[in-house]
Amino acid sequence: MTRILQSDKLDNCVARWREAGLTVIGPVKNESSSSYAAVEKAAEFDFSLIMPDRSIKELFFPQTEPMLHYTIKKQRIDTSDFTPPPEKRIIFGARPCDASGLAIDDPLFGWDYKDNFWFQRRDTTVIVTIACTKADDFCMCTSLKLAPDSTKGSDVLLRPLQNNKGWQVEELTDRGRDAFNEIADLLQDGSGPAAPTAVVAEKFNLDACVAWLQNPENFESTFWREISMRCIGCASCTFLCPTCHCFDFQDEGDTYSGIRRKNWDSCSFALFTMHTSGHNPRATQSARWRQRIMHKFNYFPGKFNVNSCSGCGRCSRQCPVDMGITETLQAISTLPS
Amino acid sequence: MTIQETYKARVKKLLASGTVKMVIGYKPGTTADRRRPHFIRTPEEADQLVLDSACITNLSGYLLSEGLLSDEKAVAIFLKPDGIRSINILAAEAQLNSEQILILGFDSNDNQVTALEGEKVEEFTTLIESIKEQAPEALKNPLLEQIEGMTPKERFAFWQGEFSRCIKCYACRQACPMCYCRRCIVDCNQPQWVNTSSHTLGNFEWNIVRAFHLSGRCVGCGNCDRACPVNIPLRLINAKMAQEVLGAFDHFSGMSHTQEPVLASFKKDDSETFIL
Amino acid sequence: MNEIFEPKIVAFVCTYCTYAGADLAGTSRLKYAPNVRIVRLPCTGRISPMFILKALQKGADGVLISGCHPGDCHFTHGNYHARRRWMVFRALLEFTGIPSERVKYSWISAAEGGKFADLMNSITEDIRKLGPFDQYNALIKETEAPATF
Amino acid sequence: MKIVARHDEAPGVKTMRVEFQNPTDLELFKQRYRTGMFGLYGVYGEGESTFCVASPETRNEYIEFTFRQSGRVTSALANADIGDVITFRGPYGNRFPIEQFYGKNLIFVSGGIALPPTRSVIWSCLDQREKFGKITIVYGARTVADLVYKHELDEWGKRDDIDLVLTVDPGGETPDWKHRVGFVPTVLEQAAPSPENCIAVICGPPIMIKFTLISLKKLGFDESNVYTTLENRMKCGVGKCGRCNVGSIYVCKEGPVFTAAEVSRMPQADL
Repeated sequence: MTRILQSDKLDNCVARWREAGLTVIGPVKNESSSSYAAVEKAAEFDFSLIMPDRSIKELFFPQTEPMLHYTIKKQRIDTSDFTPPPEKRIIFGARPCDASGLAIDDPLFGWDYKDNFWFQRRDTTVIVTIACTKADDFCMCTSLKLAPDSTKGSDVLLRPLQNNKGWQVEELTDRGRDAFNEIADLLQDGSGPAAPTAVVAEKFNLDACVAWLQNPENFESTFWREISMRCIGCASCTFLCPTCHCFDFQDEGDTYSGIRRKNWDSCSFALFTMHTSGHNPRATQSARWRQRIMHKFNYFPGKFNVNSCSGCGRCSRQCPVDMGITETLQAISTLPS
Repeated sequence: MTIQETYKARVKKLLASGTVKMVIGYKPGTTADRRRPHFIRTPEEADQLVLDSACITNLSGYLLSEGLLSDEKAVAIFLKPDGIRSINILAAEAQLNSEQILILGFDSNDNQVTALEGEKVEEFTTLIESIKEQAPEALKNPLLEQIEGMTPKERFAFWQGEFSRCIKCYACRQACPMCYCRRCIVDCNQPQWVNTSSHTLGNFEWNIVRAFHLSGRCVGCGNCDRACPVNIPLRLINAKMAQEVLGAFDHFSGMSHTQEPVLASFKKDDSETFIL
Repeated sequence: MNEIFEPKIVAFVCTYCTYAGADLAGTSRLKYAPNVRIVRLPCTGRISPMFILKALQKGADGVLISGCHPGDCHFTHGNYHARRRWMVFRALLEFTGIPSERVKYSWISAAEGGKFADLMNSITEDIRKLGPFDQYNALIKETEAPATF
Repeated sequence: MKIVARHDEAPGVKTMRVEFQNPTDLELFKQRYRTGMFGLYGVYGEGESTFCVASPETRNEYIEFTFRQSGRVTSALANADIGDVITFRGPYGNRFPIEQFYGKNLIFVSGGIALPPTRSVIWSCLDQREKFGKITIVYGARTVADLVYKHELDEWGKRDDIDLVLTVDPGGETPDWKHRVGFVPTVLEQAAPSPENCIAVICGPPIMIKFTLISLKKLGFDESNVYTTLENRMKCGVGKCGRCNVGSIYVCKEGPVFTAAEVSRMPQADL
């Protein structure tokens, strides 16, 4: 039987979860920018956003994170590791594309060496996704074989009611069930009609694109230079992307003590691959853009069997020069494979 | 004929006659209000050209794309007055030869696009002089004045709040026509002056350094401000510095292609009231 | 709570004038506040604003930049260039909320040992009154803290 | 790890020998380390840099590594002295399948600062010399001064069970240079090793590898008998951070040792 969470009960839910020791996080907009942030009251949520400017990634893989602290003394060096905060969290109102982005990155952080910084956060976070009822010109989840109501990566999926006064609750995992048992008495039995999910037009034929990308002959196609000519080489697409996961280590400190940090890094920076000798395997911006597309739709699925793109469209939405995955793959769809 | 059509015809002519090897302009973007940079190399490609009030990006940074100007062939580029000023600065700082640049000037006011007379950068001097005269008024901004009215503590808190959002994607730097350094100061690590991590301290330092490097050079095109994915009001800090150099040294950036950079020149009687 | 706040002040000075002035202060047995750490550079023209930021980053409560009087520069006009740079950088720091009381500029010649000693005392006193740079220190603290999310 | 010896090889190039301070770490290293693997050497406060382990698996009581001083980390390493402590993370990556080389002739080709990875294979083989056939080493550098491991080159030159061919680029020779002058691929072709029952191990700057592969092909070598190591820029060493990617390969995980056949399947423009 379906249960309903009414909007006016949400504030009670937030309070109840907070009492239970959970940090409640959700889409929040301030004057100029939006992100997933911690809230104290339900009124702080803004569910009217298509999606927050910044992806959910930063809650699991922060832009900068201390890894270890060192102190250097005479004849000895002491180090102590940082660990992610142990607090349990609930993210209420994630978008399905953001939630799937996390699921996409799980195998990457899990293969070979299991990255505790990622998985401890994954294990202590409940993700409550709200299906999208509206989309904009940049949304492209359907082109990635996902949907505005995908359940991938979510613990609970909520479908907005047609009357806009609540959500149908669809519990998907034990973790999600536990979190909603906490507030079981605030839920109602029964099911109102759900609002229709957003219509997201299919923007390109993924299979055709992947086939083109997999053809080694196309690696040095002039297409890459043409499509990336206006790329200015910033990292806003990669940093806002819910699945881009490249990082860098930086030591900050002096010869007595300091901290080694893990920072986001981006394949679109020229220095990303630069060798000591000055040789740069990806010396041009077009080679770097090609790497990004190839990595997402050819290399990553070759290794982990899933495309490294969840179709949120942030790369195109926020690009200073209106580039992005959509445009590139649309252009590829029209090329003969 | 609309201005767009006039320019389209002119672009086709320029390319067909071989006067220029490329025209940098605008074409339609993903949504109705977006325009994309468009690199036109054949008359046919000019069909996509758009020129309207949504064309706001300053395209001059593309002139420094590696190899573009090295063959000494001419390139035409659509520029608003701020873009023309950035050409002057780039020429003054020896980053390009302004002889190679053919300017297709335009300006837009109240959704109306007007053409600007002239092709070579020198021909716009009178225009830029009139902009300079209006600058003290034009640089005014209510939020800027509000910040100036704050106590240092409040100002610090204001910028701390803004900079805490920075993700160090360097879109501001990459979008800026004036940020052409082969190796930016944040990428230099011996020593590492600025923290590359994007904690608030690192962000604070980065944004101060960038604002300083743009002092007296920024033309106020707003590329950085629009590029910022987290909407930090970068334009304010640059406008403030522009006001400062205008007031202190009567320097208005991009006046001519021979203008001395403000921080690479001096007058013996520069103000020094603050020096003990 | 009666502990007196001892500010840490970094002075970037040119070797030809201010450093010689500091030397003179020393050889003249002038006593001045021990809160100042002097970094000697060839010329004020070499003092990049980066140095000021680095000093703040490492927890300085105040910064002093000092060199030859205009016209006295060993390299003829290094200090003229520096003067412009300071003017602009000072405005920038003020606009971003780093109080100008914390970053001071001065001309001290090789003969002005007395001025050097007096200035060190007065700057130390001024910054002691201001107290530690709490806002900046909070940012520094934040970099050492574990992730909150 | 503690630095127990350091040696200047060439201008800006140093070799360090480091020993584990903790016996359990040493045991782990002995269990895991095989010739060809690399590690991340670091100095706290500066960062980490990736170099191969230049000492062979047959001498796994210590680690030797050779590097050129050029950036922040390598400068800090270069300034470290005997007795100083540096960090080591590893060993990571795959290995040279040395037991598959048993009974075969070997030719080592390397250039400049790329001798260290080859050197660890050379010593692995020399320490069990009887298991291999003829061993030829072709090594070149830009100038005589840029040759690394000069003392070992002397030693190898004196041994009669090694055929050592040294060369420097034209213009890099000194008046008393007795060996060859010319680029490595050319000298290799002159030396003309027989591809019969022979394994080639090559390492050098990308441009040298490119032309050496062409030369080896000319000499009749099969791509699957040619081994090389791809020393890409790395940060994490565990297949996450993304910068060592060449095509779908994480060089730090699936490399750095590849056969020329594997390399030829990678996107050439991204090498």
